[in-house]
Amino acid sequence: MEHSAERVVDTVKADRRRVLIITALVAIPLIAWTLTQMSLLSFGTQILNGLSFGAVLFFLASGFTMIFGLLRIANLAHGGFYLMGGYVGITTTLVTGQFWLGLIAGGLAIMVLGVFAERVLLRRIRGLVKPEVLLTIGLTFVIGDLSLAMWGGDPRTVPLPGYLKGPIQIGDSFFYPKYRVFVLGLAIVLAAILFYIDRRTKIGAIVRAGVDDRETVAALGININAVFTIAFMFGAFIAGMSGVIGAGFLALLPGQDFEILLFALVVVIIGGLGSLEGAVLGAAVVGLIDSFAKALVPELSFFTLFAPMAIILMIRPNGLLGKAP
Amino acid sequence: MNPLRALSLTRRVQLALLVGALVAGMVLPHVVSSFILRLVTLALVSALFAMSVDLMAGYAGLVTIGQAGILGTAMYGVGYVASKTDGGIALQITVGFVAGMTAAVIFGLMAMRSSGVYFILITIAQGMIIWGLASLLVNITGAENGLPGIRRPVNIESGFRYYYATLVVVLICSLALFVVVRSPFGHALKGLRGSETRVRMLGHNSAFLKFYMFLVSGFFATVAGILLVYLNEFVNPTDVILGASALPVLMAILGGIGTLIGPFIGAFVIVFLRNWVSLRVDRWQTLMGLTFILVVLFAREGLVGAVSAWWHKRIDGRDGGVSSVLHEPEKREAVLSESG
Amino acid sequence: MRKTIRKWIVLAAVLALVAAACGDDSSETTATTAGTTATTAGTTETTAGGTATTTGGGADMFTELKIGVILPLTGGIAGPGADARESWELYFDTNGDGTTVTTSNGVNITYVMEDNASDPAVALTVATKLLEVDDVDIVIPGILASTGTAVGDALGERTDVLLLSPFSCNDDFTQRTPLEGYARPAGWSCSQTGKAFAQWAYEEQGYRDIATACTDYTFGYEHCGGFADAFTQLGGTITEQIWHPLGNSDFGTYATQMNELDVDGIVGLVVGGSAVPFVTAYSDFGVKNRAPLLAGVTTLDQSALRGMDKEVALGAIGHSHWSEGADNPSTKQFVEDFEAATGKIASYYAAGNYGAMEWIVAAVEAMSGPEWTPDLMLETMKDGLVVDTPFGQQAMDDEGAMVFNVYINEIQEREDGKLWNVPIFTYENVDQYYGRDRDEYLTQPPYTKDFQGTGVGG
Amino acid sequence: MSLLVEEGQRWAVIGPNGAGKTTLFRAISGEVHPTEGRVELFGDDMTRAAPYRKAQRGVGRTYQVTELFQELTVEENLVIATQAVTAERFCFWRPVRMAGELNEACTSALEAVGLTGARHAGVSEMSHGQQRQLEIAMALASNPKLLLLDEPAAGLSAAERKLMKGLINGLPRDLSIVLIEHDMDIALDLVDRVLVLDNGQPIAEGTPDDIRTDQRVQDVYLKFD
Repeated sequence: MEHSAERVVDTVKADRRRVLIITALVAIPLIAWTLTQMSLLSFGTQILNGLSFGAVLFFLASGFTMIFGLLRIANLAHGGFYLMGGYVGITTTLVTGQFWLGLIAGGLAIMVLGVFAERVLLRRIRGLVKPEVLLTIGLTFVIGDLSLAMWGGDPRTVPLPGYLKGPIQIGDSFFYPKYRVFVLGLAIVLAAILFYIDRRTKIGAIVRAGVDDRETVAALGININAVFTIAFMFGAFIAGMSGVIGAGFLALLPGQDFEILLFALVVVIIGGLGSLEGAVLGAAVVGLIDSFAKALVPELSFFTLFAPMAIILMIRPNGLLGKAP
Repeated sequence: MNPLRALSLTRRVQLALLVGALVAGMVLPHVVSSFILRLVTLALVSALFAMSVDLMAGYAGLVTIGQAGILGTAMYGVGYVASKTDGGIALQITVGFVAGMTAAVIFGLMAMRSSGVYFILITIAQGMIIWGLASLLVNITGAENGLPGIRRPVNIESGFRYYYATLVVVLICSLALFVVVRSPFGHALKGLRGSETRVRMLGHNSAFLKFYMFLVSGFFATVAGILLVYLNEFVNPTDVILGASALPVLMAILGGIGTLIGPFIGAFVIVFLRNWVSLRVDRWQTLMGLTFILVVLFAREGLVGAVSAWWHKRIDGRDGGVSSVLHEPEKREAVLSESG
Repeated sequence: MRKTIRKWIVLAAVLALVAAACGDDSSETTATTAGTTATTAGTTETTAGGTATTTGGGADMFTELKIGVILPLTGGIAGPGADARESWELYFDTNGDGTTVTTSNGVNITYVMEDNASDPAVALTVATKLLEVDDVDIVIPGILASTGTAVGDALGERTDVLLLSPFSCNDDFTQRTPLEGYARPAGWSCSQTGKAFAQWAYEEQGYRDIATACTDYTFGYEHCGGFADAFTQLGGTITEQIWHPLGNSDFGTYATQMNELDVDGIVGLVVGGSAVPFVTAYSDFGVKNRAPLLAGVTTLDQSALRGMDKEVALGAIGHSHWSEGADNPSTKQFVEDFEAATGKIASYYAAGNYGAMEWIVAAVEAMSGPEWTPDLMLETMKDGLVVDTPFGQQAMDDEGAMVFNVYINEIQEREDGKLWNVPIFTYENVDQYYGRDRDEYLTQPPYTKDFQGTGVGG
Repeated sequence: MSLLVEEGQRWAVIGPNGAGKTTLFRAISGEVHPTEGRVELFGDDMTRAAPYRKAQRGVGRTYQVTELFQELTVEENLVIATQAVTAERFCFWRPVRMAGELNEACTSALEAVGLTGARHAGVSEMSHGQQRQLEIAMALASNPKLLLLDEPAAGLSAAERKLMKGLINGLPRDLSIVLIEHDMDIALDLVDRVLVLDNGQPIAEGTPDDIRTDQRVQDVYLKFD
């Protein structure tokens, strides 16, 4: 009974934080705008830039946060998943000429890899955080090195279909890359699907219950191991797919696995680990901060990702939407 | 502990191993090439660095992936004086030391309220901020070009002498760490690993304890930084990237986290994989990754844990409590408490 | 114990020196012995380093030379590293038996190649290995400026080793604070090509207002600085300088900023993995429709073009001392050979290593004498040697920097559909002070973010 | 509700499950901060003080569910508890074995609960009963003025319960004790005063004899048992 009272307090606090973040989402661009004499057009373009970069980050972070939330595994191989998924996608697209096939193939390949990693490797050390760290980093090394052996070290991009290439032109002077708009749209679709699964389906309910209290779910007679595997599969699928999507505007190259992992970490920290809406908000906030900071204080761009993360963690040691330990 | 127990078979073997290692360390420069000697020197420095990380990650259960920030700041302190001013060795070391400890203080203040996975994340951010500063402050750090012109003190200039200097410093520091983990403070750290709430309920100010931990651990990281910068005679932002902070953690886990000998062994394995095996094997990264995976699967408590388990099972079943001379008794892997 | 060993070594060295001195005025047979002994003396002098010099069979020419090559075969710039590796293999396969190349005057050149994982600290360890274990005479210190600086600094006091770097282009290595025993055969100075490019932009294109968008580190400062300084000296204006961080991969923000500029062209420089997203953003954000991209060396290099979308890159203008489409016999030959061996069009990284090796061989063939020394080799290289490299004909100035052709390239589609750089204009014999008086030039500070030439800014 | 514990007094707080006994303890020891009301300790208002401050002022506490450092030894557990309230906790320059004061404190705490022989045993290898004893030793190790015991006999066998009862009875008389106990027989034998809670509200307070005969208490207990 007292337990549920604490929960109510938690929910109220979480709501307050949500309001705060949304305020921040609006405030960052507005402050940026008033600070500079940015034209309305370029202001709008920078918002689009921030959001479309955020869309890629959301793809990355949603898989990561799902795996963390349910399995409590900080899957440090996520960057490796991204990298290899991207490479598989590129090759598939080159061979078949179909971007969509590449997208799916990248996701499927990593899904298979993910099932292997979860069932064969990670299951043996469930709950042991330090072995998990060593194992997932080891996996990243192997994935990264094999990718280098197979695809070489040159930066690679995914060949886009004609309708996603080049800019959209509005009027005489406004250009915006079609692909960025497409990625933004795709992220919205993915978010909608994830929210639907999470809020409206039985599996979503099980997953949510599992995030809160694994023992209870197991006690209800649900095969929690199967749920874990499915969640890991799904997370890995999104990670692989995000590699293909990311390859469309960031280019894939060796060493990017760890860079990408950092991005995923920053987003989930700002949003709170294990929370879907956290991933949405975190991705948008990070994307916008990145975009405007580069424009306003370019020399500080080394800090624009990590300084906010450090400050947030200093003030709120459990992340913005995170619950107390 | 009674003297009889100290003379047990396990103890005697441990003592023999320790003496053997010391003798090997003393005669090594006379038998191996100067290249191998450099690698051993690097491994010794890495071992000290990994032990400083293990004090947090292994003993206190607070995994830091930003310790290269402290190490690197000390390196830059030395490098700045050596490269940009005409300060002598004494001034270089002093500035390096003060710089490293300042970083430790700031890191401590930032992270002392965090725990579990959030502790990992804030330390990552700290390391990356130091990396950002190293890349940004061109006039102080030389950014990508780094700081050239750092030279070892004249009397320990050769690789041969520098090895002995490193050996002595690392031995003294290991001894100091041996005391630290047995001290009341060391016990408090172990308490933190068990349950931070419980430690608080017993009357420890856990935030301050963590801050204090950063100072003690940062001290050893700073010493390692000063040793490293004179070994390489160079410092550049790559010394403070995420990978540089992750390596000591991997070394500790690989060797056996929560022990002092573990990071030592892990450091040697990883340094030789990265610098020696890589000369022979093109796909050395795959090999390193596989090593990590196999160790996790077949020696969950690291190499030291596996050897010690085997020893207790086969040779010395009765003498269960004691593991290694430089090794704390507990054998169970602590499960990091996290929050969701 | 160690002290005793040392004593013996010193004693042996003294004896050897005496023997060598005695041998000078003896008959030919004695001279051979003396030569051998002298070599031993040399070895003892530098116990750690050693020397390649061995006189075999009594000839008056050294016979062995060993090169240590440090390359980023793993890590962030493994792509260029692979090209570089393949060009070494190509050289030794084409001109030798795969491991040894014998020069026309009978010197056997071998090489040892090691991976530095794109990390200066590893490069330093590897350099120790090359010097101590392999006993190399020449070190090629990797591709990144940071590894070059680290290894260069470590070798600074070694008089028995030559440091040759086709890639570390920091101006001051051959200008204000030159490195001892260092040269950059088939290399360049970071600000060198931009000076000729500025002339082309001003004189041939009639551009007057230019903006720059270079990477925010030394290479970017010097590269853009070379252009900006020369362009403003000619009378042009640098209206805006955008600096983007090293390793940046989302160029949306910068493209949006570039879109607001009213200029004749934008000089852009990015390295490594940033090239593809930079050029893509330049095109996709429509910046291309307002001002042409005037790119530097690494931005439109093959290593980046291979991963780039055709429409994005076609028509972009680059400038470099390397042009895979140049109409030189030596360039054509190299590009053909490299493609036959690897299936790839040669990049600047491939050409640089191959060219460095051609320089070494040319220098050795021009050398004589019983002993190889770094100084002798450097002097030979600087002494009017002209070498046919994949870059075309090159010479070295007194400071160890290169004099070469600068090509203004356009990205075109080859018959087989691959993109490549084709020269549309050539400046010949461009030296590192191009168009400037050396002494006057050196009174300027090196290019930094704050100093981009006297005519830029305030 | 108010609870005034005088120096050296022994209290029992009893009541059915969910009556709020443990919450009361949590408020006293500082794990939760009450939304209203005050916690005054040793003459000072410490309502919102952090738990470690209260512990340093002299509040010792045991838990309903054993909370020990399972992977450490008995001695290590005690050292962590003992040093917490001394300056020793910042000492990193000498091993515990050389810190005499700390050693003695551990020894006397072990003696007080009768665990001297198990000093170097690993906690996880000890029986449940021994672990409960160790908990009390840990609470005693920091030399508290007020000891909060949350169901010290929970999960013990009848014989062990008797032992525990004796142990608590033998604690120094100047130590104030508040005890939560489900088992009325144990609770009422040990204490001077009793507080009965139900549903977060006090329903009775008095000497053990008063409580034994109190009808409301009987009702409450009958309702649940």
